[in-house]
Amino acid sequence: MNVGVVVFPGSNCDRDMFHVLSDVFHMTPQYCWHDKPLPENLDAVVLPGGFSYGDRLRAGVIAAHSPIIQDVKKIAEKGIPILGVCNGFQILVESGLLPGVLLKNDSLNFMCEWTNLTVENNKTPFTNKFELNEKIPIPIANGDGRYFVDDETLKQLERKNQIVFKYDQVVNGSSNQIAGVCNEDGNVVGMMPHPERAAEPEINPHDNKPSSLIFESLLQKIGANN
Amino acid sequence: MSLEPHELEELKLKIGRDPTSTELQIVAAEWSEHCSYKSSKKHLKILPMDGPLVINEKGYDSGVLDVGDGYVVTAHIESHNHPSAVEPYGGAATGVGGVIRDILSAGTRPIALLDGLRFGDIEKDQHAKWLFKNAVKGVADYGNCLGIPTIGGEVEFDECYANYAMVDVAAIGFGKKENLIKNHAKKGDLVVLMGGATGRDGIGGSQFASDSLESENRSAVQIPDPFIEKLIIEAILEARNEKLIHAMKDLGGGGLSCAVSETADALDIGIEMDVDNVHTRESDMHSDEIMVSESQERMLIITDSVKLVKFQDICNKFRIECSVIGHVTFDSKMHVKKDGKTIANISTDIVANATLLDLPSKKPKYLENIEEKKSFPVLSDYSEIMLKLLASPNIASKIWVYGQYDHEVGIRTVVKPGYDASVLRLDNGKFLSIKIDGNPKQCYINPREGAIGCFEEACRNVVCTGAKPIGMLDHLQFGNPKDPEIFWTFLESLKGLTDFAKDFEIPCIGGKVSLYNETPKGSIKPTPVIGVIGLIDKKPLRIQKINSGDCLIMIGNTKDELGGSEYSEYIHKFIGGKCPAVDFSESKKNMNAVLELVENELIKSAHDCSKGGLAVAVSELCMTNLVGCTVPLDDVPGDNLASDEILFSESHSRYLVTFEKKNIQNLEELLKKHNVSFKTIGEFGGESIQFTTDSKPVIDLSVDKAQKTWLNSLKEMVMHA
Amino acid sequence: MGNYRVHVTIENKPGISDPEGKTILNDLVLKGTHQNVSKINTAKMLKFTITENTKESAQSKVQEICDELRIYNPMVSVVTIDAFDA
Amino acid sequence: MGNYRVHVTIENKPGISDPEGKTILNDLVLKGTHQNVSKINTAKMLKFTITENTKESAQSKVQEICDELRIYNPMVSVVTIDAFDA
Ligand SMILES: Nc1ncnc2c1ncn2[C@@H]1O[C@H](COP(=O)(O)OP(=O)(O)O)[C@@H](O)[C@H]1O
Ligand SMILES: [Mg+2]
Repeated sequence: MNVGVVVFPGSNCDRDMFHVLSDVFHMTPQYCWHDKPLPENLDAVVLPGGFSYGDRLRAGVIAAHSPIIQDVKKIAEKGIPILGVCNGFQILVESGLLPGVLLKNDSLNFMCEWTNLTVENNKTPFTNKFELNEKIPIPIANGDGRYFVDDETLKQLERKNQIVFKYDQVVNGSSNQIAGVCNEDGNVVGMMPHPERAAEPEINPHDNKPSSLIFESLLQKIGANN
Repeated sequence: MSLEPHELEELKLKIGRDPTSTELQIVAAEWSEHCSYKSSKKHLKILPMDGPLVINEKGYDSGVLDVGDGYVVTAHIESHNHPSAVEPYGGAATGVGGVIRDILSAGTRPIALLDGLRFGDIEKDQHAKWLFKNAVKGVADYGNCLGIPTIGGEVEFDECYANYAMVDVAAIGFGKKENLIKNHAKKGDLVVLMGGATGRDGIGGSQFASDSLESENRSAVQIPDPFIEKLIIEAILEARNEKLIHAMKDLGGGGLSCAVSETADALDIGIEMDVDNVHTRESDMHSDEIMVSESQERMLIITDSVKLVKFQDICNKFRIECSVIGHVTFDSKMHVKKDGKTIANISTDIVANATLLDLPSKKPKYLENIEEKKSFPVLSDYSEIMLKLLASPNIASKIWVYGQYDHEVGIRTVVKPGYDASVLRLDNGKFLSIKIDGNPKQCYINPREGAIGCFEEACRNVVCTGAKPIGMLDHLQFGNPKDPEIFWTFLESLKGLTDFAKDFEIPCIGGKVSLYNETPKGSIKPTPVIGVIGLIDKKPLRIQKINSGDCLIMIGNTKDELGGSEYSEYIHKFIGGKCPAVDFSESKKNMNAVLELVENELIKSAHDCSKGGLAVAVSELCMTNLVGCTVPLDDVPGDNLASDEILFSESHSRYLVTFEKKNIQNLEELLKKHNVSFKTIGEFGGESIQFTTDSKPVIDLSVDKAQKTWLNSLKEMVMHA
Repeated sequence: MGNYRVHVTIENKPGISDPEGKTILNDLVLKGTHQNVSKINTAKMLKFTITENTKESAQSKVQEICDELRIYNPMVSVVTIDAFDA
Repeated sequence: MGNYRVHVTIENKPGISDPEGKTILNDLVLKGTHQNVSKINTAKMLKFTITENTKESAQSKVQEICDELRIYNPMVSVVTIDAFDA
């Protein structure tokens, strides 16, 4: 199960993601440096969190112009599962792979805290093992995590079932408390919270099983594909 | 930047001629207090620096501890007080950057940060608020961007820091022992400067840190660039893995002058360099400026010409500039050229070893009667005072601060900020527990006992997680050492720390001295900040939620020690009274007892009693678990104390442990075996925090109300004028 | 060919909230004694130095860069571009 | 009394580095096809709407607010203040 972990200058959750993919869920991750072409044989791609290019200009915008994103776009069209977490989500949004934009949190501050998500769509490659409306205790850590779309796009997202996760409470001012969305085909998913920080009991003070399901969903999906 | 007249004479005598202007600049930077420790070095030698786990190598800027299975932990602490006082955002951020590069220099990956922040009275002083807010943002922006979790720290406000800022940062590193940089060099090796371009920012910074702060008009500010620091970290670690680095040092205070001379001195080599090879930001920089610029995010690397090629490839990959600025010689000289012409050529041991001073000291007058006790009016109800304390800036929850710090990145943080010490998991299955503590109010009243108290408090916090203290970092921050009274307080603190370290066999693995911390109103209070690192071989205490019916035991005696307490100072505006003193044997017994309780999995949580005393410590348990508790004051171990003393005295060596009732017998047996003073003082339940005497409440507060006040107070203070 | 300075000002589209401007206004300015300020909006500015034939071409070149590289996000922001002689 | 718009532009003092501008230039603009850009500096802007008697008093009032509330730190930044009729 080959999973590409895309690394940009300034990515900083790449090693965490790698650890969880390989040591906890026994996949075969490989780092993909931003200025090299994406390897051919990937079953899935993860864009981890961090501060690509120091979040300069706007979080994710400089990374979105990397050559590797062109490759990501190509395999996205083929239906290969792609997950962007935190800065990875911001990059997906800035590159047009996902709708919407991530703005500065309402608090104007970086926020690092645990929160609860509700699963709104259990048809994606990262949520197929969830029940609808299942809860996930999970941490967020971002300064620009306020997901914003205009009303019309919001209606569309709802109609096309593109809202994947919502916060249980008002956390940062996101439109409709959206925490994660997918593309129309459902194979590209972006989320602000960090599942890789919640998948092991040792570091999860609440319950690590729900976050684990995100990775187990992927295993199930790839297993079914192969 | 300049030498004092007698230092200039001494320099002339040592080199037998007049120094060149470049030599003058280099020596002035290196002989500054900040770089040379000239006032403190003689005395620092008393601290015990060795221990079974300590690894000593030449040229390390951080302490190294062997944590077994081929792994090491590194640690260091620094402050950035002067820069933060004029530019809190950049000063705090570059403070984080500097200490991280010390960790990196040893060849270890930085895995955690802790920050200690101190400012004036934010309730009254708008400027203090501005400093605080921006310093927090500086730490957050820098650490978060690097992906190094800030897992703990402390925040304190005291009028002695009016118009000033104390920003201490401790950093922890982790790596394989075999990857430690061995710091060696042979003749012909190349000297490489990598990282950001050298600019005019921060010129004279170390001198600046050694002067008292007279005016805002010092242009020593440094602009933080965490993005380039992140690239440097990854590039260096990659180069380390490829074994491309012979020796390495970060550029800090004194810039190239200090890095080059200290490296050469430590490795017993000479270095010849050309300033024209340094990559600069502005084309018109004078060679002296290049030598003393304190531009951030730079590292000095020694390698050889074969490895250089690979090293440059790595720098290219990360788009970091690097330039070969010189090479290693064997004449033990620091030889600086420009356009092929010598502009400085001077023995490194002269540069790197300023003449150490033995400054006079004298017990300060203010201490004569300061510990005289003052009794405060006895009240029948302390609820209002209690609420006021919970809302006070020093006691209110610091969640507004650590909530802005990514404390989870790296996925090592097992115990997160908000409790006592934070705990990290290591790759060998062990755990590391870390806390920093300071207490200037107590150190002011009794510099010796106060410093010991900080040390013991940090130990206590670490012990509460189940960790055994294995190393200490000290950061000694005082005013002008040339004032004998101030210097006396420095020596007393140092002696106290030494006694405790020796008695408890906790080696000092690193530290820093910061002097000349003077505000427009005079010297700061003595502010030693102590970091303690603890190791857990098996399992850390997994903090469990306290429920109704669970019980509370207090270990340790409460004493008549209100001096320097928040109750005295915040409520009664009284500075003085008896300062809490650590009884070494009681302290040791209590630590061992708590460690065994954790190991035997008999308890749900352990919490130390510190700021605000028993009353605040019990409230914290109630507020974080949203459950009430009733504590009869008559049950609290200690003799013959007034209610306010039992409630608010900040006596050391005290722990609150919570547990399920069914464990009570095992617990009591174990505690008796350890021969500690303890008592079951309460049972959890209900919705209010209650303290009683003769069954009558002296405090009765709704948990809900207390919690809201405690959680939101600091944020309210910062956000609203 | 000459050097031109081109200023790019990026600000929120009307209708998109600006919490930062609001906070500066409410928590800082209005808390003080300055009641006559009725609004604060924040914007970000990039100052380009560019070599072009004319001021007009400098301006249109920078506009092109802004659109192509998404210097601003058209979903939420608008840009104003002003060129000056260097 | 009238309404005035007052623009406050905050930027780093000359000689002080601007890491953000540098990254935008090197990692975004110069990586594309736009080699004729030689420099990018970033600045922050606050746009005030204020009621005052004259444009001049609007301008000096805003300057006063900026200094008093430490909207910028004179150690690192310079401000330019421009007033316009609303
Ligand atoms: N500046 C800070 N940065 C990060 N964490 C902090 C900071 N200040 C306080 N904390 C965290 O808040 C909690 C309480 O801190 P403190 O009141 O200093 O504890 P204690 O009284 O046990 O020393 C700790 O977990 C501490 O690490
Ligand atoms: Mg504590």
